[in-house]
Amino acid sequence: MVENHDLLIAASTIWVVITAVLVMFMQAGFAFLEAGLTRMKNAGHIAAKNVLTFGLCSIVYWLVGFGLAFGGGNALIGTDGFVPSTDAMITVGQKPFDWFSEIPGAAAYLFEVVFAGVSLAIVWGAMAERAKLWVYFAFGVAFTLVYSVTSHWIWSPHGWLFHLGMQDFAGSTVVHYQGALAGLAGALLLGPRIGKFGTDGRANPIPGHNIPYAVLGTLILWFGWFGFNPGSTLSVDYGGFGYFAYVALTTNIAAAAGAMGGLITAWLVLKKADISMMLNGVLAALVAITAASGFVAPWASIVIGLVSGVIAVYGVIFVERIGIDDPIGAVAVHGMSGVWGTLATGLFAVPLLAKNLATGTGGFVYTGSLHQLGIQTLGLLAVGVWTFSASFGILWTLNKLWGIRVEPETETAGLDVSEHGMWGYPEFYIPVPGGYGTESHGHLGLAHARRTAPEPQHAHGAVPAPLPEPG
Amino acid sequence: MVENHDLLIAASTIWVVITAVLVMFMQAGFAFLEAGLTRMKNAGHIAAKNVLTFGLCSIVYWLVGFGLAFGGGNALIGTDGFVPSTDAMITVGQKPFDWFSEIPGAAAYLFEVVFAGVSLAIVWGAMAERAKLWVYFAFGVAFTLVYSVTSHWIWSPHGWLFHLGMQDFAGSTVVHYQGALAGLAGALLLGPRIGKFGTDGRANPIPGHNIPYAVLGTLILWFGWFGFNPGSTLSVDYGGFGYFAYVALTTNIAAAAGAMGGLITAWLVLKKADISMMLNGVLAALVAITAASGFVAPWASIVIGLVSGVIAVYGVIFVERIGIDDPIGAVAVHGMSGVWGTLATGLFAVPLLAKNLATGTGGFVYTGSLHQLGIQTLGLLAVGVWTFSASFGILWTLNKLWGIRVEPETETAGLDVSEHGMWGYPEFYIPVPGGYGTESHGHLGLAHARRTAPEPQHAHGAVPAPLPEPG
Amino acid sequence: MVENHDLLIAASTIWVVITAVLVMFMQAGFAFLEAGLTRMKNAGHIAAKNVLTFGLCSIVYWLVGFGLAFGGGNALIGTDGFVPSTDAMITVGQKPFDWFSEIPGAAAYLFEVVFAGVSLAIVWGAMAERAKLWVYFAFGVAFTLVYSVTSHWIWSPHGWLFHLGMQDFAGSTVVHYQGALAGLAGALLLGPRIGKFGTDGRANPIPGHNIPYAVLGTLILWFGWFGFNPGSTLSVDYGGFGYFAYVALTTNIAAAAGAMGGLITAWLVLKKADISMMLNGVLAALVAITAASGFVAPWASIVIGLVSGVIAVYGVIFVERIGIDDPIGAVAVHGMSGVWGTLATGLFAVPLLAKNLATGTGGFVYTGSLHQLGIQTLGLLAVGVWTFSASFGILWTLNKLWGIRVEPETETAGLDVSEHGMWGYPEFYIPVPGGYGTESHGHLGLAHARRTAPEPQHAHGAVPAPLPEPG
Amino acid sequence: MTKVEAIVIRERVETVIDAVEEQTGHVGVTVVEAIGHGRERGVTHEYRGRVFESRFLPKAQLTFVVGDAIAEGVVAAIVDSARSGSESGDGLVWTTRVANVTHNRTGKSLEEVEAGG
Amino acid sequence: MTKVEAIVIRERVETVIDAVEEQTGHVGVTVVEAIGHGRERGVTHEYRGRVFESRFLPKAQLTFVVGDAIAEGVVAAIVDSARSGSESGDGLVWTTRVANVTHNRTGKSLEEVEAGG
Amino acid sequence: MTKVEAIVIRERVETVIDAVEEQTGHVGVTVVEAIGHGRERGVTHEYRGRVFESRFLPKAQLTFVVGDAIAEGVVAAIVDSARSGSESGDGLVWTTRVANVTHNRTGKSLEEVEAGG
Ligand SMILES: Nc1ncnc2c1ncn2[C@@H]1O[C@H](COP(=O)(O)OP(=O)(O)O)[C@@H](O)[C@H]1O
Ligand SMILES: Nc1ncnc2c1ncn2[C@@H]1O[C@H](COP(=O)(O)OP(=O)(O)O)[C@@H](O)[C@H]1O
Ligand SMILES: Nc1ncnc2c1ncn2[C@@H]1O[C@H](COP(=O)(O)OP(=O)(O)O)[C@@H](O)[C@H]1O
Repeated sequence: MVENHDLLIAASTIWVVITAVLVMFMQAGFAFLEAGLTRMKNAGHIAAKNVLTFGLCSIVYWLVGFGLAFGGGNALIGTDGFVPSTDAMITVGQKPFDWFSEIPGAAAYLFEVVFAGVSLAIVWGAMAERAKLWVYFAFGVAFTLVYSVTSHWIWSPHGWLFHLGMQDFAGSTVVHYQGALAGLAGALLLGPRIGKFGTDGRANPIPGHNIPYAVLGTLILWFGWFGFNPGSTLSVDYGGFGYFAYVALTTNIAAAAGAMGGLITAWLVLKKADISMMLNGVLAALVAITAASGFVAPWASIVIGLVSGVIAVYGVIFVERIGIDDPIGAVAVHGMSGVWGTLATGLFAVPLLAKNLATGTGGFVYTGSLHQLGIQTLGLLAVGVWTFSASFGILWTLNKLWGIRVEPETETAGLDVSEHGMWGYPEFYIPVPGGYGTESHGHLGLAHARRTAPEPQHAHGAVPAPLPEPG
Repeated sequence: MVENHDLLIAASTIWVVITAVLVMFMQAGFAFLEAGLTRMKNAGHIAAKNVLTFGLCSIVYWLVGFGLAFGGGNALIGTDGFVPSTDAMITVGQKPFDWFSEIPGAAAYLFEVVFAGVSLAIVWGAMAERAKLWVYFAFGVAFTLVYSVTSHWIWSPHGWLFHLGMQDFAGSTVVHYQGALAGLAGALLLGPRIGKFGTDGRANPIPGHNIPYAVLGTLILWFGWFGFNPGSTLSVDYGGFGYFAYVALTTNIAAAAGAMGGLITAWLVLKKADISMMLNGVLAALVAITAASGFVAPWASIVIGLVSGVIAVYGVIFVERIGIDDPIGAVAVHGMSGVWGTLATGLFAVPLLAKNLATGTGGFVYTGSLHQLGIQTLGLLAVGVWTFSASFGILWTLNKLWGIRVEPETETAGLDVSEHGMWGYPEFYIPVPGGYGTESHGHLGLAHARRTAPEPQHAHGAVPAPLPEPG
Repeated sequence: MVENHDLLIAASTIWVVITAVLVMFMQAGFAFLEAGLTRMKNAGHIAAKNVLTFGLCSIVYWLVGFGLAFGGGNALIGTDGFVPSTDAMITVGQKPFDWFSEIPGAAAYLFEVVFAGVSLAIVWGAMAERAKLWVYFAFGVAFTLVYSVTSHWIWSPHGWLFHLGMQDFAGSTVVHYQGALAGLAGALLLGPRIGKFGTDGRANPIPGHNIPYAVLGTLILWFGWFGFNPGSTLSVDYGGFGYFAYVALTTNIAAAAGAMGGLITAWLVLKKADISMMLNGVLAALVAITAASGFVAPWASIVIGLVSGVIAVYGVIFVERIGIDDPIGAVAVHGMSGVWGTLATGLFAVPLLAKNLATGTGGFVYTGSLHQLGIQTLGLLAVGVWTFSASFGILWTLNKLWGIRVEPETETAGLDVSEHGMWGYPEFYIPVPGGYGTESHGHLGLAHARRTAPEPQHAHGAVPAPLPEPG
Repeated sequence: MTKVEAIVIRERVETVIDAVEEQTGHVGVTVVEAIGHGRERGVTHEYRGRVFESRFLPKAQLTFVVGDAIAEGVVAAIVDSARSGSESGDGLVWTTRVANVTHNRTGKSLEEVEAGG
Repeated sequence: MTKVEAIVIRERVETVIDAVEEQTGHVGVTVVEAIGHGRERGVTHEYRGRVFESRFLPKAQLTFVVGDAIAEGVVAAIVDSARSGSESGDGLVWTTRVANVTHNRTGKSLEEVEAGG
Repeated sequence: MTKVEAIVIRERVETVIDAVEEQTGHVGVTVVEAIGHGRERGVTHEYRGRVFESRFLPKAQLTFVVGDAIAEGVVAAIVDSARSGSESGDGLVWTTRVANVTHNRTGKSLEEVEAGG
């Protein structure tokens, strides 16, 4: 006879595993967003590093990260649940992972590791096109640990910010702001790409090589975010049965407003409906609503999204203006907008929803009190100091010891051929047996082609001449 | 203690939210299908417009569309539930959205808005490569409202076609046929792209620039369609517990038959196994099965799919033959095949299934009665008149007032650079710092490369020469 | 009043349908992995064939495959359930598909057909860039039948290997090893691509044309594999309620270890961090963990994954060394690693988990007994003999009768233009009205562009000159 | 023989070739994609609020190897047909005497081949 | 010195360069992708039931700047090695006298450089 | 007039054009992407453990049609500005007399046009 509790576990586990899988797919989103917004000569490397870093992170998080973050412990750090056993992973609500009361440990691991992977993916956006390959390994491990500590503070029931009632539903601070802080440290230490700033210090545009890739990446991320935020209920009944659907709604309209905000701001301010800015607007909005998604009203989601779109455009320009080369705008999109989302929650949190979620209190616009806003600010400061200084310190040391930036000729030739031995689009660069440039074709000669296009009837009968193969 | 009803809500909400998310991802499918079947110089624009229009639609639908469609009201239009509150979105089965009895309002909004987004995405396919950017905003808003009214007629329990028992399980008529009607109006008003028809009136082929994109788009759409049709049960028990699995089955074999139908028809009729026609066949079949998926037997799904494949090929050629330039074949695939699917349901609906779904009656082949077919036809006529005239009227007015088509030089230069300031593939068009054409490479010189490939052993030891960087 | 059993069916059907949909999406993964690792001139064909073969397979599997595999019958073959009726598809746990006790027949069909589709997709990887189009139809049908027989042996409760307790949780043997065996037969009969081996017999590199595609394909496959393995519980309670989450965990860390194993092996052995090898490592690991995912401990998953990464690199080189041209490494990744995964299960199966799953016994490292390993080996031998000889025999006959390889000029010109009449990237090859090479641009002239980039302020005001359109 | 080289805008490649054939009967040309810089101004592009420009515009370079007798006629045909009416960018034509003009397929001199030898 | 220009099919680029080096010892060539139109017919393509064709076929244009003494030999080497046996499309070779041939790296005349000066 | 042709490394295209303009005042050039083979060695690439190499390196071919008077000056300007300091690959310059230099847009001889005629 099936118990209701078993069915509750079944439903919650379905929900958490499926949403975790959606979040895992965000790696493809970052791969294509970043590859699209960088140059052809680095396309393979940029896309592939997401496989590398997510792979690395999955192992490290299983070994220590999950324990550091959710394995019991004190207010600062988890001290149990390292290298979890089969048993700890198949049981539900058992120590040290008793915090996850309706899903097996394995589902909790899966959901949390894909979040760590997203945070790590963000880091590299700001460091794109000039970091050495081994740095992905070294800093990938280090950042996963830094991240796990912070997530313990805010998401573990033992964490000190958790106790203070910080509201970060799905991680504007934990995931996005943190990733951006590390990326900023990296961008500062690496310096700008060759040619990014002219001798006169003026910024040069280095357009990404494939806007459709960037669009695909953004839509995959939007898609994945329906796992990211709604899945953070970690069960089917947190906030009420089916409450996660509401989280999906706020997420969607915020993203929509971000697209509008980014595109219109670019149109008005830059006098051009810059596509990359619209995409950044969508992502900035998704980043901002991440903390707020469970707490705010639909109208507030729109406000949060619109403002994020504006932040994306001005933020990207500002970061460039102060001489930082952030190829895909990670600092603006994940950092500034992450801060905005965390604070916006303190402004717009609906008291009833905060109560349903048993996290913090209503926001300023409802309560007139700055209490929650203060806690949000404190959280931002604490994480800012810890993550930035830790990341900067580690990267600074690695840089001093072995240098984290590639040689100029490596950078100029491109990371694909230099670090991996082969371009991302070989046939555009080199002779490939039977490859592009060796077939019989040529793409000039338009008018003629147009003038003599024969009748379709004709066409149907026609068997096209096999292209001549001399010799 | 967990109630069974709570678990039913939990399961239904999981199902509806997940399927809604799959449908949302169809935007990426349209983006890549359309970008793949149009030209390089417009690739960024074509892909990005889906982000723009889905964003716009999400906001408008939350403001008014959802209320117009499902907010109580009369036989023609919904009159309640505009700008829905947090409360209306978190409660289950409450007015005005009491029609959704097993899921929260938020889940219902989410599922319905992604459908509106798909319908809107279809519109632009037929208008691709020549419409002004602001038209996406203006007509995007207008069409979302037109769409909401029609969906009220057919899907709201208050709608007049709903009362007549029209069978449109997931929207061959509501979503696809409607989108195609608006697209047709747009294509007529815009006129063909420069160079599409020669001075002699003959059609010239304008091949899409990236067939792999079109394949990816089609597979994403196929994937998303498993949300589109099965999700339309809007619960886990409509038609019986787990009945949605059957809907997924009919959807899959119809799509499969469409691939066969399209490819084989192209092979026989055009004497070429044209890939784009196979893809159109898949989509035409998915469009047709959309209305029928809950009502027909597996064998009928195959028939519906095969016929759709044939419709796709002849439809595309026919539309072109009468002088309409529909770059991706939206009129044939979504319009003609949408009509076919709606009628086919009237032919092949299994009485038992119609009964289980409490919608209409069995189809002609089972009952020998033309009753259901008549209702389907009536629905098609009503929607055809309303949506085409409304869309044509609105676009005609916009055109008269400000002109909806870009200038010839804008069109020739491409929408990416003209409307957005930058190409979709910048490095193929312009000098990018450190970009393509500035590295050291060249792709001629095959034979040599072949002749001197050294031994692998050799290879392993070899450190490739860093590419020379003069100066 | 809702029964708990209904809810169990609802939950199980949600789970199985969603995971089936994830597996279906793996077709897009194969399409892009394979298109990315082959040449531009074949890109459309390679991507599109997955639509073709999955479509074909879906029909054939509905007609006969599903019955052969799971329709009752004897130890060798299913003898019932061909062309299943609507009734057989909507009922739960009824003959002939009573083996699926918690989901409707339709859900079972859907889950099993996408597996058949994956196995078929694997076949073509090894045969890429030189097989005739009709071969996809002919051998597609044949292989679907061969596959169905084998899956009956191992997965049907009537099958002889099932009775022996062979452990192949999700199909390292059934799906991957089988696909590779057929692919190997094809590669042998087709012979290497023109130019693959020099006159001196040395192998030439034929790099794939698009590494980002290959990365996307790999990430889609990783994503889809969360349907492949966890979905194979075929219910929410097989192995315990929510046990499927544990299967997802082992899958993920194995894949992660495979990425590390492949990349590091390539780096050490080939002296280059070859991206394609890292991707092959991920896939090899996913292939290997497929049999083991339900049976092994997390630490064992890491071991299995790491070893798979090594197998991928050496396997690919070995296959090439013995003169077989396998463009995407299917034989190594799906064949060798499939064997490894099947054997590894016999080594590392945890007794408790084997007991929970009521399949076979604990592995050698726990029990010290070679019993399970022996059964795994027997299964591999039986399948190896049956599938290889059947596939080779069928392809050999087709080859003798009509020839399965395209003409040299067809191969040299590329399959896109020869078999389908149009290239996958037309604008790079031919004059397209308004297409690439006809606009006003040019990508040399870097320094200048850099030197004169004006002030941003400037920029904002600037309206870019519409590109001059002479005439 | 004489080699006639012409720089023309890409839109005119086919037109020029047709004009040459019609007015002089000459068939045979080799075309190369080129970019050019002259009296004409270049193009401007924008990305994320930054502007940059290129001084180059796309052109095509045509090479006709023709009999000395018709060289002048070929030049005239090109100049007329290359003129686009736009205020700049139409390019140039010039001629050079060339020797040893040999036809690869036959190994004969091109003159013989064209004389149908 | 003498400039030898050749239009050949792309498949023969390497073969021709090797032939020149073997038969005359000359090293140094510049290659440009070209498309050509001559006696040979073009290619046809189809898309969604429509056919169109291009009169052009891909070629490569080779430029060798050589000493006057070996010019004839270079021409001969090219003509032989460029012949593919197909019934059309093998292209041409011709020569022109050129002056002031200067070597950028050394600033000396190419003759001196090749003389190893 | 005189045609000055130069083979230079791609990184120097703009520099050379500027040098010519500064030192001789000449404006007007056509550029073609080329690949070259000379004294310099090519590049090596690896994929899945296999190595292969190309003898070619990317270059650009510049064509200046100039007045005979300044031809030598143009050559000198190019040679100086094309020198990159690397130990190989900087290319060549040479000149040829050309006739009938006609300006497509005006139909006049280029000399007249440049004389502002
Ligand atoms: N002196 C020259 N040498 C070589 N090419 C030239 C010269 N002058 C012009 N060109 C070519 O002709 C093209 C058109 O020249 P331009 O001066 O822009 O047009 P117009 O003379 O009609 O105003 C240039 O882009 C360049 O390719
Ligand atoms: N008179 C010419 N001037 C310039 N290029 C020519 C001329 N004749 C032929 N060519 C070049 O040679 C190529 C082959 O010429 P074609 O006549 O097709 O071959 P064949 O002479 O062997 O039949 C052409 O595509 C074109 O590029
Ligand atoms: N004799 C020649 N004829 C034509 N092009 C040449 C000749 N010699 C050199 N080149 C061109 O000049 C480029 C540089 O020549 P190379 O000999 O490599 O440089 P360097 O002479 O400075 O060592 C070559 O890649 C080729 O494009």
